[in-house]
Amino acid sequence: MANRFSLLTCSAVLALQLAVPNLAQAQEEPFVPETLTAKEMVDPGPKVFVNVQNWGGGPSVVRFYSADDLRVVGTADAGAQSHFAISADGKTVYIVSGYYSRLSSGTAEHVLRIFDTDTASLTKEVQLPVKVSQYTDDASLMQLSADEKYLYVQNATPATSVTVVDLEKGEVVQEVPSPGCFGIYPSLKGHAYSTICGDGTFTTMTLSADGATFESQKSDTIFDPEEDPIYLSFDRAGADLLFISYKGVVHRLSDAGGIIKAVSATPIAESVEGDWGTSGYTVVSYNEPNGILFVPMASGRHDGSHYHDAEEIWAYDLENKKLLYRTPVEGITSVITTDEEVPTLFGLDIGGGKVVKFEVDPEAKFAAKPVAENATKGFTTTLAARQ
Amino acid sequence: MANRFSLLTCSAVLALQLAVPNLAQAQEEPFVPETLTAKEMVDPGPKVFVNVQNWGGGPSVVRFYSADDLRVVGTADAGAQSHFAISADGKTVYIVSGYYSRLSSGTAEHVLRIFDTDTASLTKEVQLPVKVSQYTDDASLMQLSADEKYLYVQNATPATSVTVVDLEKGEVVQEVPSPGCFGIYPSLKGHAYSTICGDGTFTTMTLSADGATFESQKSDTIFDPEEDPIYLSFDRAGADLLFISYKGVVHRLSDAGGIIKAVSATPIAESVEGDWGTSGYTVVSYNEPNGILFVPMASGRHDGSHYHDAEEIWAYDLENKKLLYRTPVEGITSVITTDEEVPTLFGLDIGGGKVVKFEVDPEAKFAAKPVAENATKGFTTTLAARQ
Amino acid sequence: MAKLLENFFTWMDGAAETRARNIAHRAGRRSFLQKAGWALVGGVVLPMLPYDNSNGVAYARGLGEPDELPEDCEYWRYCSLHGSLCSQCGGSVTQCPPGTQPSKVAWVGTCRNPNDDKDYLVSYNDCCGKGGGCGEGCSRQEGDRPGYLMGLASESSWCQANDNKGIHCTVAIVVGLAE
Amino acid sequence: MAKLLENFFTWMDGAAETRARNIAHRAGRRSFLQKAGWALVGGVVLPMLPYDNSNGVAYARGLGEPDELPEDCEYWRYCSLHGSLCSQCGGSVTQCPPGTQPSKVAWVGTCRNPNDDKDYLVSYNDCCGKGGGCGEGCSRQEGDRPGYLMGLASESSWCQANDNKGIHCTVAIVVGLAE
Repeated sequence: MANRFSLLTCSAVLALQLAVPNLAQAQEEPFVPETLTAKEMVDPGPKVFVNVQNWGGGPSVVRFYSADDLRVVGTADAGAQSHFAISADGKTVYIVSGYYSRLSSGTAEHVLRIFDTDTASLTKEVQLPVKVSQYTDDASLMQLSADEKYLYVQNATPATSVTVVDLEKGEVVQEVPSPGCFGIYPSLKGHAYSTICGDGTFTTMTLSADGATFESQKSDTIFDPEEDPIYLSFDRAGADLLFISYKGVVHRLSDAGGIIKAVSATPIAESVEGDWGTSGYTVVSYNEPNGILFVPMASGRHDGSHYHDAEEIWAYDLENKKLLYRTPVEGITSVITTDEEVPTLFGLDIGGGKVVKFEVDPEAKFAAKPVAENATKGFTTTLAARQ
Repeated sequence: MANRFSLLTCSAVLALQLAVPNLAQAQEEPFVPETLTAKEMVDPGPKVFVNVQNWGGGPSVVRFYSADDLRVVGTADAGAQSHFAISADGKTVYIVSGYYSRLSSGTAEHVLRIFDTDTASLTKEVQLPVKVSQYTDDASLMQLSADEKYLYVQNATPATSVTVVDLEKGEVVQEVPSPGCFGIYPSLKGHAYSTICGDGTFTTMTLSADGATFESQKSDTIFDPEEDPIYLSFDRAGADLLFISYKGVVHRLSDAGGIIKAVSATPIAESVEGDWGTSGYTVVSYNEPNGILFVPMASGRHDGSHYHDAEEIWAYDLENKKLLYRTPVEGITSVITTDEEVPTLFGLDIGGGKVVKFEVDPEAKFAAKPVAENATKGFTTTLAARQ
Repeated sequence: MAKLLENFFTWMDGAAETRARNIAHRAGRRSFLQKAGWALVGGVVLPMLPYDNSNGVAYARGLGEPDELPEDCEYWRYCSLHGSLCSQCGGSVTQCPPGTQPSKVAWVGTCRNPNDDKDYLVSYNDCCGKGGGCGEGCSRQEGDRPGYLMGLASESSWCQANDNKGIHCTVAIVVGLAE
Repeated sequence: MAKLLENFFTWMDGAAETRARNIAHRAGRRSFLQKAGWALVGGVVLPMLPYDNSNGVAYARGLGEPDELPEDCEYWRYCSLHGSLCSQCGGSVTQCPPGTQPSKVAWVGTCRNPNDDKDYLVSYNDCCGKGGGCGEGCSRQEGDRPGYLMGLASESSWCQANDNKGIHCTVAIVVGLAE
């Protein structure tokens, strides 16, 4: 018997397990052994996606949190220094990252991984040119075209260019050079994107119908990269683009004409005492129904402080140029808002390693109140919310 | 000119740099620009090697610390879940780890990487069967033969076996099955090793001259794996092997005859109040010149507490069966001693993420005093010191 | 049953098998750790049951447990756990998170259920193939033994027998009464 | 010199080069960030100087610095640093640790030397090809700009142009006077 058992295969062991209930003592409710399974579907409902970038050669992950209580409902995993984008319907996660055969050395692959968020499962991989920007993630480093036909990926070797992936074909269709420019800001219609250039201008690239060639248009000077540079971070306000500078000047731009044009520049901190400046990574988020911009801000601004922890989240009425409320926070470095009538904010705390949910009260000048949090277990600068 | 410069190659830029000093203003001592280099040689001197195991798919590293002040002097890097061994002369680090093409999934490689410690450089890689034990590191999971001709690597799939690598040939020469047994304890002479078996015995495997076959000898029962199991951790006391149990019983064994024989069993905590038990991972370290065993211990021992933080390091005189001194510590989970007349201890603190150096005073009953520490930045259970 | 168990520890694969069995013949093993006998069963049957759609609310019956199990590390069935709870990672106490694979093998603990004061065998399986830690650590390790009793060894990765080696989190499956 | 610098930002490689230059032609750039002009020099010359044996004691002359530089993040030459100091990793302030490779490219800061009250250009190079963090983090980032001014972008990996992409630590090389 002993020898026979040592040869048992899985199916034989299964047979053995079926006998277990017979050995259990009689109870009021008879004991039924449990079985181990993998859950098939991710819990449904609105989600917050957080890109946890690993810069040490280990896996980066995009964690799916329930937008309700911030419990983790799923994960998509990737290689080093990830960038991500989420489809508008929240059903697909695109992650670009590096795989190196010896983690810190060896053969390099830069790979686009596409995950289905309903099952948290990998559906496809696309090999990219090994040029993807190894840069602290910003939403602008990887963007979908408005119709989600193309994925634009920021390269830097350190020469900068953009890899265009045709998602229908599942292949790279071109590499658009963008020397001296960085960041990808797709048009709301068609297949164009703008990029910020080091001389304070923007260049807009418009792709041909097949995506294989492009035309470019350079804007006038929009900002002063020496005196008050803008962050890569952006959001849409209606059809316009919003950026913000280190010193808290909101640049509203139009890309509707295939070239970037300045609409307005609004200093939000100018009249507030204490040398307040923008502070964090994802620093521009605009709630459409109310026209409110939410910005992480810190006092005592100085050269080098632009990525420091915020001390407050400001709710700024952009149309009426009015600072409505300053919510004190600790450790917050990225903030996004939903586009609901009653906005919800989600913030990242790099140092504390957590994601935080804030309820916002439109009746109370858009004051924010933390209502849930969870660990992120890593380095995070970008997040996205989907219904 | 502008266009020409945009085509500059490295050598052209070098020429430009040579012109820099001419542009510098005259000073008392003229400014000479610095140059960047890589240091060729690791700082000489005694070292402590710490295996920082990465269990998340990222790189594991063996960090070289100066035994003097615990500053980092070099690093050898590897894949996931590393095991390591250091040559007796401290010149060579052997690291075995896993590389997975998608970090947490994909094609698996188990690789031996050999580093020269004088230059902290990789000298060779040997591919191993993808069976290496993915187990919290213990020194016994990877051992060199006494003459350093062979490297023995513990496998578990979970079927257990040992891969024998011929280091002269740089290739695997055999896989020795060791069902129900775990841990590798090499003989002081020839090419044999013993292993602990789940029934409380040891099996000693003696390799043939070419290393390609083996004979095995099973011992009598040495310990009771249900009542008081021994740790994998071990050290030599003269020609004998020392092990310790969860409850603090030191098992002194002889392997000189090609089979394990019990020499003595010494309970070190029996007469001490407070339910003291062994506590940590590397828990047996013996100072030869003085015959003193150093053991991390904790009070309130209970089922499941055997890997908890130690509260004290005990200095125990094994020959005279006398507990000499109990040094209070915090967070220490592994301890090794040098074999000097005046011993030095090095300890690991998993929770605090640090390595700690202790001076020991033989005149003060081998009391230990922390004198230096440094960060380990990771999960550590094993370390080694070399002159 | 104890004899069956002992031989289970000789679990082996491939080329090593024949020689291994010869060694086992020579071994004079004695009866021990009887309670863990059923333990090893839990791990090996898993591949037969790849998915369910219960969303993790259907726990074992007859254990007197609530429908939703506490995420408290001190809860009785976690007595030998060493890892992080899959219920904090998009799975449940008995379900791996979506997109991960249950480990083919497992370690086992014997835990006292305070609801009926009986000892149960709990199989601790890792969920494999996805990177990134999640959940809070929970290390109780009661009954843990080093790798020479591999079926009780919580210090091992239990994704070792899966193709995908990454450990994502750990589940706790009540697989039998410890008699 | 400023014009040279501006075009340096068009740094490019391979297939993109020709088209890129066409775009550059259309661009009406203006003079800016003149002080950073020398900056980019530091990064690119490194491959020519693979090793030295000075053990890191031979720092730049004429800076009024001590033989052994402080490991204090507040020290003047770390004004734009974002990383961990190689002097805590087996290297020195100007030397990559043994077995790592200096990055071929770098970002640059302009730091005020309190010893002579002059501004110097400091090249921050990553040391590449080895895993495992070491040293304490030091993030001052003065003069840091986003990737549209890549030569000043401390948020980039500067191992990007090396074959081995792993970042081990960062050095700070004084490469010129900022005039």
